[in-house]
Amino acid sequence: MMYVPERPPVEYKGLSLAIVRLATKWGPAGISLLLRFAWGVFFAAIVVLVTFVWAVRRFINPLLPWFIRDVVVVVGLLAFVCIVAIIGIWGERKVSGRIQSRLGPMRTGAWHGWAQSLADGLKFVQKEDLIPRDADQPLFRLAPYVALVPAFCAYLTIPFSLGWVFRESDVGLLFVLAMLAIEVLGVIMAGWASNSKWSLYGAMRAACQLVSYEIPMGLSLLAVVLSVGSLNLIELGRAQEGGWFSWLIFRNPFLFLAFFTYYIASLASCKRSPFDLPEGESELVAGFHTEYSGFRFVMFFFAEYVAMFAVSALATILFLGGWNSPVAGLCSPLWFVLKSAFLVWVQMWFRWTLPRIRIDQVMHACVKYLLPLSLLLFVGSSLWQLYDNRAHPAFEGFAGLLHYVLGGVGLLLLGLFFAGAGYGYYNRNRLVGSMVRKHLPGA
Amino acid sequence: MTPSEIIEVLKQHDGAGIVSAVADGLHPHVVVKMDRLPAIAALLQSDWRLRFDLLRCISAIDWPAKNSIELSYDVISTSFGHALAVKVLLDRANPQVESVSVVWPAAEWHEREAFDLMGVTFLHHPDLRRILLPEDWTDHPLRKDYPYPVAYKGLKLNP
Amino acid sequence: MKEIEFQYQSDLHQEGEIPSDIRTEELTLNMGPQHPSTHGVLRVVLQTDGELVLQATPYVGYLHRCAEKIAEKVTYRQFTPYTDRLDYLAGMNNNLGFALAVEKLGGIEVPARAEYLRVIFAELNRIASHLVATGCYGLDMGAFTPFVYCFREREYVLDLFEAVCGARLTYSYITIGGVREDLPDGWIGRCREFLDYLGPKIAEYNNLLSYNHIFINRTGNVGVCPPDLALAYGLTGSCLRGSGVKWDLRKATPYCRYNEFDFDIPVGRGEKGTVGDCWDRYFVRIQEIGQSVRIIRQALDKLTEGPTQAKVPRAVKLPAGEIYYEVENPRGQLGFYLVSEGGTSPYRLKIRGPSFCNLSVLPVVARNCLLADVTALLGSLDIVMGEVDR
Amino acid sequence: MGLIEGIFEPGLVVTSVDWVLNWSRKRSIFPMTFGIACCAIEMMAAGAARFDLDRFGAGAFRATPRQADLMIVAGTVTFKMAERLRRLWEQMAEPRYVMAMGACAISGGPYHLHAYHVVKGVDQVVPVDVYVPGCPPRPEALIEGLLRLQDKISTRTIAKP
Repeated sequence: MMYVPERPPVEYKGLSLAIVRLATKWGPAGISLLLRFAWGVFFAAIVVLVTFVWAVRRFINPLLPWFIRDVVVVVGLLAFVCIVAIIGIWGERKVSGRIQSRLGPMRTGAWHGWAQSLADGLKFVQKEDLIPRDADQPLFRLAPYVALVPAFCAYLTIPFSLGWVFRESDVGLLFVLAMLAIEVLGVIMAGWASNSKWSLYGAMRAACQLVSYEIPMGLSLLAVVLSVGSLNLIELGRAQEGGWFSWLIFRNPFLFLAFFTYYIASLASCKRSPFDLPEGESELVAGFHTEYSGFRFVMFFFAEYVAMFAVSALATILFLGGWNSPVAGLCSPLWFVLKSAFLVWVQMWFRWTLPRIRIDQVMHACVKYLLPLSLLLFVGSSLWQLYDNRAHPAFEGFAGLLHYVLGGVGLLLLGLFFAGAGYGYYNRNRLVGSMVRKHLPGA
Repeated sequence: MTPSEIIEVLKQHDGAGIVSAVADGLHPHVVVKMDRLPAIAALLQSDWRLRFDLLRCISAIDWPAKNSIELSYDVISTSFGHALAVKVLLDRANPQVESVSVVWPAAEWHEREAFDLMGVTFLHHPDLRRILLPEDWTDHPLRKDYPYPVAYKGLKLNP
Repeated sequence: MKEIEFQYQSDLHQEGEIPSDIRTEELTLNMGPQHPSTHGVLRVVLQTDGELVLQATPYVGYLHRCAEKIAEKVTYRQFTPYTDRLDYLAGMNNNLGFALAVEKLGGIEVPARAEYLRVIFAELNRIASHLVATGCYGLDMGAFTPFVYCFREREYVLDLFEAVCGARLTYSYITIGGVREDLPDGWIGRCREFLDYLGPKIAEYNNLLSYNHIFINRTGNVGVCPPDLALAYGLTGSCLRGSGVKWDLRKATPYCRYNEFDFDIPVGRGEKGTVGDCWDRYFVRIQEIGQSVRIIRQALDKLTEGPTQAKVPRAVKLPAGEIYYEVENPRGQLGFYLVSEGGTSPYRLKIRGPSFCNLSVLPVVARNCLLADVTALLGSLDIVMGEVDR
Repeated sequence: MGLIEGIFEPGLVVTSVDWVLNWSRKRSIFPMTFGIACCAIEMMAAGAARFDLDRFGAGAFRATPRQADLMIVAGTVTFKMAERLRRLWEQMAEPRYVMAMGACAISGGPYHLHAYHVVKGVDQVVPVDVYVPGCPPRPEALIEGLLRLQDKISTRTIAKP
């Protein structure tokens, strides 16, 4: 029970001693670092070599510009995904702080703690790499990658705007859904490999929840696909050109409801509150990543935020007009990012407002309500599509009218939201209480 | 009912089981014989005039001078609002008494605590283990002659 | 004892459900002592069958701080600070209970102003304690925001305490023979301002948590503790009242002039499920906050001028005798069994912690429920480990 | 950080790297959700609205020791609890810090005399970095302790000693 000194530093012997001595004697820290990560350097060299050979072969190929474009776009996407996760994690803490009449991170970085998630990430890189003795080592190491990499791959076919896409694919939607579905494999892997009962509970909850909610999620999206007639995400975005009223969510009442079923199912598939059972802190200590520390944990964290943005991006493209602005004609990737960020923000809003559902209620909500409803919406939308054409002029007129009514309802909802927010902001002294604001740390 | 009335009722039912009774003062109580305790507890709980349904506390007091351990069962009736204490005196060397957890399940934990801290053994208790102290603790600390341990598993008590 | 109808029944144990070549066994899950929803250092060992908890066995004693032994070694006045640390969310009420027990045994009369001040501070602390209970219950249910809101409101109560005694948590303000200090200038105005502020906030909690559909589904019909079971296991305070038993020591055996005040005893009515479920226990606490506000308002009106401390010698000496005295704490009845041999320190002091008895019902109620229901039940019992282990 | 510590000559590059590494460590101290007794309430209050530990980047309370950097021993450690506490500390990943919050964790506090079941100072069980006195310490004191811990972290270096 008494105090045990910390682990002694690593002893260097033989070749490694020579290398370390050489490196430190020569001074520059960089060389020493490189030598310490000799394995990494070795693999990096192989990768560079292979790429170089490939590039040279491409050089005598007329497709070189495309290759360069691919590399640039992939690097850009990676950077974008990292920024999304970093801003998402920081934003989550700021949003939670503001909802809870706190401030959130303020000190890290000069302005409103903007560098908080950078510091978190860098710290976690420095943490000890812990693998429990009884854990299934290969799976334990593999799981974070299985969770993070597919979530990133989903972005390969998500168009940010016309032409702003890595690969335009005719089955883009299916690809994104498939990639998002792989994440559950990583979660189950993590839970199983940790050899901890809490992790196992988290993994089992994740398995039954994520797999079941795939179905209403897919069905809601299929309703959209049927009404446009394409799985190509670019085509789906193109179908919504022409401003607010041509967004697919306002196309017909079934799609209007399908947006909400999709959004609820996407909350569940991202493990967001109120469906955050797999990592529910007050029940399962930290759920499936209970035994993960350091950078592996960060990867799970990253995967969550990357997936959050991905499902929101899907909702934006399929329902909310994608990169099209509410006013016709001004399409820009900025709109796309803005709308998706809004949906991510709503997810955070939910997270800090609602309690958590119980596991049986999660399944009831899916099987008893969401699944039949989305099936109904799918059938309804198909039937609507069948009659909404020139052959049925009367119905077409009715459909057009309803289309504008729905658009009006959407405008009204948005207006009410902003009105409520503005009312709350202007009366913040009265609503929160002047006693509170007087004592807040930033006041 | 006043304490004296309650004691009257008790004496009518089981006059032989009651050693002595104090009806006035701050802590009205009856001292009962050790072997009559379960019967009297059941009577207190079930008699329609008494209805002592809430067992508040079981306190064990060590009296080395009298060479006995005193158990005091404080009960109250939520229907009538009257309160009483029942006491038993146990042999200090071998304190044993019948458990009343059949009558008041609340007694289960109180009795475990008395066993843990005072070393009273309760017969026919469903689960008589130490409750507060670790399982491998050796003595009963609330006894007046408790020797303070020097260390526990390498941790010194007074460093 | 009545058999309780459980909502969840394990289907797995029925004959023929499981193919005979699959071997199943129960999973033993160790919850605590470090677990976010065990409210301190409680350890619960769960026998589980998947998500279904077959049996929950609590293990306590991780915070056994030997208060009863210490009481025999220190004087009466010296023991007052230790009572603060029993139920550390309701230090004022603990002080009050101990002071009353000593005063009753020693025959000490307390001035009228001190009595009213005691009521005011006991009720303010009840508000603070129930706010923590409410907030932490939200946390157990996975809603973080109510927790922060409740702590925000609690800070104002602590400000009021700080103004009179300088401490935020361990007050030792209510001492033997009265209270330690008189009120500072302007305190009553600040207190009234706080009461005015708190009223609308309770409605806010109700909107945010109590009447939240998810919250009701999580707590209604969960952890049902019928009145006879509650009484049998010695539940007191809001847990007993949540089971529909109208029993409050402030009404039944009034102390500190509680009989002069007009207030109601809220009881569980099974509004969102069965009488005695988690929601009832939770909502009784919310209602008690309102009742405490009522009592404090009346006490502030009745507050008379006069001394706040009876003439008690510095070394309190009690005559030989014994007393068992209980007060209504936020968590239930806190009892002190005080035996004096005529010296300056107690011969024996037995403390009845309400949480100790409230917790003992856990293995009975948490049977055949889901894993998430155990946290719901634990949160609704609102235990404080300092008092369970003493 | 056993990998790169103590092998470099001090210099401009090393101190700059030090600054970045220490900056990230001290700006993101994740405490463990581990309240033992009274002090835990003040710890919760420090995380709540008025005091808001999150301002210093230390508001993300992690329930699992694997992801936590700081164990705030908030309360009286008893003999029964001591081995659990030790195990929790062992489960934490390096670099890890321990803060003894309150008189009980520092020395047994009010329970120093007469208590037969209380560990008189948590430094008998785990190495302590920062002691925060008080019974219980105010949330401001806890924040001060956190800032002192940040100072302590910023003195670490990967250079040769």
